[in-house]
Amino acid sequence: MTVRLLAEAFDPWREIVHHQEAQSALAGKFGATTVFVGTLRDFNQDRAVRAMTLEHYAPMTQKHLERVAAEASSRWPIADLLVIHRYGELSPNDPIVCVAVWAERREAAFAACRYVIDELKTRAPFWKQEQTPQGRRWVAPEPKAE
Amino acid sequence: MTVRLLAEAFDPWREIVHHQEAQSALAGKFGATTVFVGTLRDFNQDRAVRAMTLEHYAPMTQKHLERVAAEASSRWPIADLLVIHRYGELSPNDPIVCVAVWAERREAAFAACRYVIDELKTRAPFWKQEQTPQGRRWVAPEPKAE
Amino acid sequence: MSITVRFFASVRERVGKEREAIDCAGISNVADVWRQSTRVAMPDNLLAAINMEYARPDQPVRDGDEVAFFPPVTGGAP
Amino acid sequence: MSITVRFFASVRERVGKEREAIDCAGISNVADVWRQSTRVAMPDNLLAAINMEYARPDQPVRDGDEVAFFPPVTGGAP
Repeated sequence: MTVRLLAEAFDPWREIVHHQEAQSALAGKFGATTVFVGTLRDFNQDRAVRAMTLEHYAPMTQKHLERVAAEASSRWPIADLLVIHRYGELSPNDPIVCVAVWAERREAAFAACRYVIDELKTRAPFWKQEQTPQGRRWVAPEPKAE
Repeated sequence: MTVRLLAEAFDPWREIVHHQEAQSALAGKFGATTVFVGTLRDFNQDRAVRAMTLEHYAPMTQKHLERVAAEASSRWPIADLLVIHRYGELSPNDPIVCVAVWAERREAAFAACRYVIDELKTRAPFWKQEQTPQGRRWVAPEPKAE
Repeated sequence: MSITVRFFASVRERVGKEREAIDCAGISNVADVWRQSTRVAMPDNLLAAINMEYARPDQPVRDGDEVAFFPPVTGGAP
Repeated sequence: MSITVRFFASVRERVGKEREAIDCAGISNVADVWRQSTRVAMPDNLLAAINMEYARPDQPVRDGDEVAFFPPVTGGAP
């Protein structure tokens, strides 16, 4: 289980390959990998987005992301979990977050991946500020119901 | 929307990167990418698995995978979809199938990805034969209920 | 005039053939094709397709059709 | 002896400060920290944490604690 916070742009697919290769005990033991990658769009709520600043409460984010990851690991039979979250200055098309789960079977992989991305959105102290042609604005949290 | 059947081993992460780069219209327009990769384990139902042969009914598999992908595209608001499925001789740790979905939001990306992998398992004419220390055996389909 | 019959996976092994052409005389549906080709009644858990579309045993078969028989499918991943 | 108070995102901008140390005299809970630091009552939709654990307004605060105030979080992805 790995949780990383990064100040610089990252390639989620390369990180997944590196992680999987480094975890040699995983080889042959997992049948399902589920990945979620969140990416900065160049629009949001009908406004163009030129850039985004992702502020966070540094050690609290790490702590709560690790807790969410640990909860997912204890609720579902999974073999490994990788969470990477950006902070700082982002440009459109930059990955914001990557959640990857390795498991024997796909039910657990999907459930754990979905759990981590949903929980981190409400519990990890990150705040987005978008730069639009009309100026800077703080992003409002999404409604609870889905 | 792309559906590919491959006789040779493939790297799902590299395929995703290539696909995403080739679809230049996607850049900045998607916020969520969900990926499922199925990989051959070195065990199944308490037996070691040395290799697997994946037989298929060639043009029927392509046709039904494309249909499942088209259904997912029409049911959920997604921007793009990539399905790659192996056939032929596989070794443990080889990717079997990869489903990647690009969408504006994660709900649609998760739902479409899950739909494609679940539907292809019951509708695409593939059959797995495992090579175990006790000989070859055809894999039985998984039970419907989950 | 004939019907192409194909067998896949464990069904192919059990029947002992992969593909054959049978005369369409006296054949009206999928179950008839199976009976003509194997000399036994069509088992319950068998899947069939006509021209690559899933088909029920009582579905009509026409001259020139490709009819395939196979066990439940097991593609995808764990 | 003091309490470290931190403000994040839009709350930081509204309050006009990022971090300060306040005297813990007369302070018993999270809402007291906010009132002491900003001179107004703590708004309803504000989140707070004591030593990086989420805390309610009536939760007790001790000397040496770090108390943070911030708006609802918006990390993750669309």
